[in-house]
Amino acid sequence: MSLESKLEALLFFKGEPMTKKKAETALDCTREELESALISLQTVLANRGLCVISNGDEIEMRTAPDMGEFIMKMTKEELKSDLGRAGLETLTIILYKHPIKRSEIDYIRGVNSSFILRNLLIRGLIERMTERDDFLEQGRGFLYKPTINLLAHLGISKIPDLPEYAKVKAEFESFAREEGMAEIKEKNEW
Amino acid sequence: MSLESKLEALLFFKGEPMTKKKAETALDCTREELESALISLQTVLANRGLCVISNGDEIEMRTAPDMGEFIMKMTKEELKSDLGRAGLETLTIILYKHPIKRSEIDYIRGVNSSFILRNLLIRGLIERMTERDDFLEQGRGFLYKPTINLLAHLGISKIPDLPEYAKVKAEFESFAREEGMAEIKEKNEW
Amino acid sequence: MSFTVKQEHFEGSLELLLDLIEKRKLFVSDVSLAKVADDYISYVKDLSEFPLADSAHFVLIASTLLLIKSKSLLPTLDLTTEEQASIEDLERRLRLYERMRKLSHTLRPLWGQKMLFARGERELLPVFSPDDSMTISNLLSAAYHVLSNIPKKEFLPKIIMDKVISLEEMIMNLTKRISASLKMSFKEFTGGIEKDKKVNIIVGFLAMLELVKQGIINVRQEKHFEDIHMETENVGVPKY
Repeated sequence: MSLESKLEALLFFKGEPMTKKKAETALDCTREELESALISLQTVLANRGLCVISNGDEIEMRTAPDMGEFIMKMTKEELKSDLGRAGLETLTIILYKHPIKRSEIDYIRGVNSSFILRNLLIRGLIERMTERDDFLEQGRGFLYKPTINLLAHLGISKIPDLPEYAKVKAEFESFAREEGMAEIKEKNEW
Repeated sequence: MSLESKLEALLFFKGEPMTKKKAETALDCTREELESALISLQTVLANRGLCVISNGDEIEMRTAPDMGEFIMKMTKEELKSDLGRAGLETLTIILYKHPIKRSEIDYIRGVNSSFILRNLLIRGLIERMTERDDFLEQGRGFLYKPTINLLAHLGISKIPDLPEYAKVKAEFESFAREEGMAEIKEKNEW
Repeated sequence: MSFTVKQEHFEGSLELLLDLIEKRKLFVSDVSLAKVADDYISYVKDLSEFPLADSAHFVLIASTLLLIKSKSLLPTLDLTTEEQASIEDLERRLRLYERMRKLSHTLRPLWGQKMLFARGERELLPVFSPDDSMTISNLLSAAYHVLSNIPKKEFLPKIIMDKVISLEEMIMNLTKRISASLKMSFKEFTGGIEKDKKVNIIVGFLAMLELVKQGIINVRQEKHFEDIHMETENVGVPKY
């Protein structure tokens, strides 16, 4: 009974996203062992009807991307979840840069995002990173990140599969650097 | 996209036993093709974490037989695990205001509650209403309420004995109403 | 040529700015920002009917556009380091927003096309298993916690208000500086295009500053009304 088979059974049985931490406990293994079992499982599942989807710290078993169309047709299930312009923009920002604070999203969009974030949270497309009170009391606000369900809607099984992911990530880093430089410059010259 | 992969996705998506007849319709194939896909799938799954069982007319995907012990152990531990603040809050909302729809709970909490509700159901703390089938047929989702066991555990013989019952209930209700309005507004604007 | 934007509702301040630039088929730069400043400001002037929470973001960007426009009209106008930084910051933000918006257009067609479906729900076999936290007093405090997290109507955070007020001061200050600079460097205008024309542009611009100032005063009055919804979570204020 290999670890990857146990992981497969675990994810199937669970039927919803599970944190890697919980998977480690259930499988009684280390993070390294889990990650390597995850890779083996993904390899085994390639070209099959199922896949493992991950948003970084959670994993879930889902139907494979190629199956989406056939299942949708079968269930005649309509994806009512229509997304507005503002909602999609906010999701895009969170997908490419997370964890992210609301103030950062406001800064990029130039508008208060509270209501959109609330709506996306309720729809289960994004989630808050922490519910730790001490964190909130420091006035640092919540951190937001994409849910597995959001990736599933896009037909993507892991964050790095997003279009131009590595490039955009690098751009954000250089943006933060430039911004930081500007701040330092300001402080020194004042 | 082989038939056996489609069958795998189908059984996973279904979650429960399904008749071969329904599988044929869904996969748009003959009985012979289905039987042969079934055999291929069972071969692929040999020594893995999942299996497909067939009792003549019905087929179902399950965890492999030798996973039973490990799954049972995990289930037991899950039932002992802490419900956390999200669990306690959701339970409170259901205690003070029920019957209640998931969408109302989501709005009051400002986050999606599907996973936490499932957990509360498995732990026998809440249940889905079955009396009012007419409501379900409107496609408006399930209604949730606390179980008798829960009330007994809390030492409460009737709901109005909850502390500050009238006040808390009224506040939940007024918010759920407001949010109903907001939902309509959003649909128009997004 | 100016573009009418009044009829459309723009949710975001950067969304409006980027639309104005794209309609003119320009790239993000100080030059293009100076060109769209008038259109943007005329939109913001009508914002007093919008909730303050939203219009504040528009007003803050308008202030930076005023600086860019002033500098483009009067290259001799000295900008402080802070003003220069706010211009650079706006350009950077706008490029980032532009990038995100384009990516969102890339993601749009993927939405719901190849959905990865979750496992179907199986029959539940409930086992009654409460945990230790389930006591009457914990439930009541959880109820209070839920109620305290429900979004409430509240005032715009003071920091944004202060920024809007300081914008008003900034406009007055800018008006003075431009007028002074106009007298001091009149020679500037004799070179190049007809000086009358350029002076007219600047006089018109000064008049516009006055109008904007009035608009800001209207916006400020809105704080007397209580209908401003904000999230109760500690509001992070973007820096400008």
